[in-house]
Amino acid sequence: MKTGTTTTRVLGIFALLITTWVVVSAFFLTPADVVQGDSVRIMYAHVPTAWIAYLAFVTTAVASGLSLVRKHRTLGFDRVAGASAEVGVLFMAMTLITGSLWGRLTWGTFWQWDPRLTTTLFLFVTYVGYLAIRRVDVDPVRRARRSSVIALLAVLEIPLVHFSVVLWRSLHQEASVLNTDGDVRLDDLMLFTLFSGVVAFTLIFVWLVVHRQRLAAMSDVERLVGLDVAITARRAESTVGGGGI
Amino acid sequence: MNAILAIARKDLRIEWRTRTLLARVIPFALLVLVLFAVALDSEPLLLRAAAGLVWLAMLFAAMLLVQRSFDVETADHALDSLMSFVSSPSKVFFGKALSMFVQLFALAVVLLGAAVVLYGARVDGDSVVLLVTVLITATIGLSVVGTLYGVVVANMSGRDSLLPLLALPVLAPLLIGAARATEAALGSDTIDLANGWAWVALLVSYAVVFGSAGAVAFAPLAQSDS
Amino acid sequence: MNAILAIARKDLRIEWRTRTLLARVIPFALLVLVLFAVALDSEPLLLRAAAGLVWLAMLFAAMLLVQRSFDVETADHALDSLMSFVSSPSKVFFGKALSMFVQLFALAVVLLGAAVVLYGARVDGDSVVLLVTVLITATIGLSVVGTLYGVVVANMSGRDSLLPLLALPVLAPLLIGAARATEAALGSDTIDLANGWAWVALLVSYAVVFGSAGAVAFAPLAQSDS
Amino acid sequence: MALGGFPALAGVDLVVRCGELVALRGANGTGKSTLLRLCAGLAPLTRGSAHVLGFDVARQRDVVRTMVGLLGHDNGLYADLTARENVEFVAQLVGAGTNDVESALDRLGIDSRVAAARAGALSAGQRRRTALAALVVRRARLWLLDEPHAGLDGQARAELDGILRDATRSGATVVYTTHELEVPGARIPRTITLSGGIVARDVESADPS
Amino acid sequence: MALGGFPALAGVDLVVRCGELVALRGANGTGKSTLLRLCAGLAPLTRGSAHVLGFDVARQRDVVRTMVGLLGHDNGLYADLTARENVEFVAQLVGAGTNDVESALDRLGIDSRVAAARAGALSAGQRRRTALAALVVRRARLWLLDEPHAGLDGQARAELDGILRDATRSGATVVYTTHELEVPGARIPRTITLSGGIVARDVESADPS
Ligand code: HEM
Ligand SMILES: Nc1ncnc2c1ncn2[C@@H]1O[C@H](COP(=O)(O)OP(=O)(O)OP(=O)(O)O)[C@@H](O)[C@H]1O
Ligand SMILES: Nc1ncnc2c1ncn2[C@@H]1O[C@H](COP(=O)(O)OP(=O)(O)OP(=O)(O)O)[C@@H](O)[C@H]1O
Ligand SMILES: [Mg+2]
Ligand SMILES: [Mg+2]
Repeated sequence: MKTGTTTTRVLGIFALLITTWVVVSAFFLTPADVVQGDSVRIMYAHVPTAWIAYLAFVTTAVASGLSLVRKHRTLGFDRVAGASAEVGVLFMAMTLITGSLWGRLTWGTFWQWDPRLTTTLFLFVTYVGYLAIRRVDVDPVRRARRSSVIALLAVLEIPLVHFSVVLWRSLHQEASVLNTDGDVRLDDLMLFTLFSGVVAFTLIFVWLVVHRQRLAAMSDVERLVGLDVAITARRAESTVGGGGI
Repeated sequence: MNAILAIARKDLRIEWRTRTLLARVIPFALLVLVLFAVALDSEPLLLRAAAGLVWLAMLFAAMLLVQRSFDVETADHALDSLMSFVSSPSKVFFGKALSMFVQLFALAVVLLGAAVVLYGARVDGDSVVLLVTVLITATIGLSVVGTLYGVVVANMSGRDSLLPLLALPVLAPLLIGAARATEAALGSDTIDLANGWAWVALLVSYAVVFGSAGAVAFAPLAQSDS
Repeated sequence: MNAILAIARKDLRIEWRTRTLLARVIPFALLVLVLFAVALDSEPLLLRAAAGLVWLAMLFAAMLLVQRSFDVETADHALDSLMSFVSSPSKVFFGKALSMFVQLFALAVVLLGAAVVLYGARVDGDSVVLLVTVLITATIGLSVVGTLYGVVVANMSGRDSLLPLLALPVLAPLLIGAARATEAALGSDTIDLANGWAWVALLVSYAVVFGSAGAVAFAPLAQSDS
Repeated sequence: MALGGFPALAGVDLVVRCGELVALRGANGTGKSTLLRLCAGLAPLTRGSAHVLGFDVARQRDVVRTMVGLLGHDNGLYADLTARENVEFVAQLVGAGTNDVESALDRLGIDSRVAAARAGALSAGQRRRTALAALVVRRARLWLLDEPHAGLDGQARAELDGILRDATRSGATVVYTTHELEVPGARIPRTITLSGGIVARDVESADPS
Repeated sequence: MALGGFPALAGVDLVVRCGELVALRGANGTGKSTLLRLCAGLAPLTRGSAHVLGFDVARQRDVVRTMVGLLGHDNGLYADLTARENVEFVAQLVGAGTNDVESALDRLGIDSRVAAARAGALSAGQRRRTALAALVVRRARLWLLDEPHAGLDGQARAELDGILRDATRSGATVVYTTHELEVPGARIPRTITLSGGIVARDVESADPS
């Protein structure tokens, strides 16, 4: 069995092409920043991964909600939720890594205790916890229900991350230490490259989720086929008419 | 309503009989405050961080209380039957959250007192209202989130390690809000009273969101695995 | 010797199967580091306190691991039979302490790495030897004390709350020693390398004292109550 | 229905009428406990459907739950409450009175010393009796008991049989599992034997007492 | 001996000879479990003295412990290990071989599917069987079993009786408690009945098989 279809292959090729364009443009075509120099090029990876992680977590939440409501498709939606969260955690990790590398180049340290960074870390750990609870081996329906609730609560943290800077400033008298929004001034090509990056990462995200989800579906199907075999075997165990006790 | 009270009363009776809060959790929380002092090893630092550390100690202690509250239910699989006695699962949620609130509030008062003694925090007359409001709203938020995640992990093996992992990130905003508001009430120079009330508003909405989420989500969660 | 290894292997096999350390305790410990930062809310402070905070997070995480280690034994009263299989109870003690050490050491390495990234701590080439020695000795001390107190509370109800209460005060010297020695290794200006080695000597004697105490005291402690 | 990929039940076709008293038998691991938990809405259904008292177990779980009284392998007692307090707590929640509590304790032979002891400090049989007393107070419409006889002494067993019979007389349906050997004197109206996850034998006794 | 101030046993005067097979009976709460735990060195002795295989239980607890195999109301299994791994772990510690493990599993009717399942995912009877297999591997000199029949099906019960008889043949002493009714076919060499914390009856069967 394979998890690929023509559609996903086309998707994959598109993702590759656009990624190639982004890499070329990011490294060779776009100008270096006046203040930050070449390090600004990290932005083309950093910002899209953050946004795709958001997208992944929102997808997880939506799929979880559907999994709770649509009782007869619970497991299908739950698989999507799980796959999307896995990919989201991956992208969030990339955000953290690219961010701290960027920080190392611009601030001289890997990390600043700025509200956005801190809340990002919380978001990351929340979904690591979500994955941890999915790992606990229980009946799939029950797991779906439980993890759906957690996913729906966890997604509330995204606005917190996004607005943390504003929220913090309005409530907190100390100005935040460093403005992460950066003093980067984006020209048209930079903007175009940035959004190409977003498109490329979105395609990669979709591609990963589709495959991951199909893999899970296949093992579920295998389980169900196995179940039929097992049910037959189980019936054969019975000693009809004979003493079970 | 009756069921909610009966459940809360049952929890508090068990608490009273085993003295978990009094003999263990309160000393533990005080110990954590002392350990913070040991780890930081500097007095002006401590005074500056007092409010945050008090609430951090509250969070850790709350984890213990939540664990205890659900250990009692799952040790002999009582939760399964408990759910079958009430007309709506949300009653179990509110009953357990209520007893949790009572215990956590007592704990919060003690810890704040300890911060005054240990870290030299100061409470002024005019900010007492703010302080009490913060204590109540933050403790409500802590109780509902604790109860909610307590039931999430209730029937899982190794729940001791899962609970803090799941609950603490969600409680982080509460930690920040409660710490800043308490700082304001304690008369810090970095944050004033008005700002403190703004944080209280945040705490209130936090409690409302998770309170309603808990009431709704409790039923699908409270099912045992094996 | 064989029995010690068999017991340690059993514990590590259960750990591997449930991924408690990897999927739960390590993320939890990282979370604690972040929460400290949130509560303190000041970067220079954090850098100054980094070593202390790392070890404090280790202590909290160790409580979870110890609890887990004995939950496994007491869930179905396996400890009673386990004690009857070995020729001397101290073998059970060393077996469980060994598996605890392996897990805690992995955790310590991860946490120190996190401190470097998050708190901006710096590790120099020439102090690496000190750092590794501190990690090993302090982790040994933590393992033996954790195992010893783990068995003390193993058969008590509500042990979640009792373990930290009993173990943390005993671990306070370890916290101080490990924190200061780590500070020295991280190149703080308040404490130099030679001083760091003096603290290591303290850690070694701590581990030896509690190691022998554990070997002797394990037998009378590992008796169930009911 | 399947647990962890293994089919615990492989197609049980079974109708129990209201007011019936049914004994469920079968070798270890044939799925008796799983069947009971399924009917109580506690175990998930992988295939097929189950109706209890006219309600669908999978869809109307909350309704089913309130009508079913399940005594599993565990007793569901709070170790730090006394035996009496445990039963009283159930009574409060289901709206039973103090008399009911006393008569249930009495019926199960739980004397005042035992009733006043922490449930955690009781012997295995005394705990089982307390759980049964709580079940009596509960007055469920469907009683599901998983090996209720295990751990009970001869006297308590006789009492239990009386209680189950009384329950069916007052209109409740009772299904229990057991490994007890057929006792000459006792008469059980209907015995169902499970084997390999299906019903292997279903015998209706000729003279239900 | 007293538990929580209440005397669970009030003067049991009892001598069990080596190689004997003894059934301990009595109503719920008469102190059977307490007596077994006492002999295994797990319950404290308030008054009097107890000697097991010539050793003082209170003073030479460690010696006693290594010679006694106790199966209590709980099974002492690790839920996250498989049934086979549980038995293997015991075998490693007591120095038994792989053959012993296989033959013990076989004897208790634990087939390969059950042996490879997590102990936490087994049925009550399958767990009990696993615990018994571990006990067989253990080869203790004194076997103490607290209601070993509870939860076992008919076949396993018969097997258990054979195992206990074999143990006594190879020189071990076996004491077990039970609430089972006297089964016509089975012969138990000696039955001791406890009541109110003392020995009420001590019947030696005429023809020990
Ligand atoms: C570990 C360190 C970092 C983390 C965890 C991090 C995290 C994030 C996240 C989560 C976002 C998405 C924000 C949103 O749209 O809601 C973001 C956006 C962004 N980050 Fe970072 N970041 C880090 C370091 C940096 C550094 C060092 C810079 C530049 C000096 C930077 C510049 C930006 C920019 C320009 C954006 C897009 C504009 C915006 O939405 O504000 N980040 N970062
Ligand atoms: N931990 C304890 N603390 C106080 N009293 C206890 C404790 N455990 C048991 N008891 C009491 O001691 C007496 C004897 O208990 P034991 O468990 O030995 O009875 P048993 O003969 O095994 O009964 P069963 O047939 O019900 O298993 C009981 O009355 C019980 O209430
Ligand atoms: N949580 C679980 N996960 C996977 N399989 C399970 C689980 N619980 C039970 N099983 C399997 O399902 C089958 C039926 O178990 P069940 O407990 O219903 O048996 P039972 O008839 O009650 O047996 P007993 O007489 O031993 O109590 C067993 O083979 C068991 O191994
Ligand atoms: Mg069963
Ligand atoms: Mg007993």
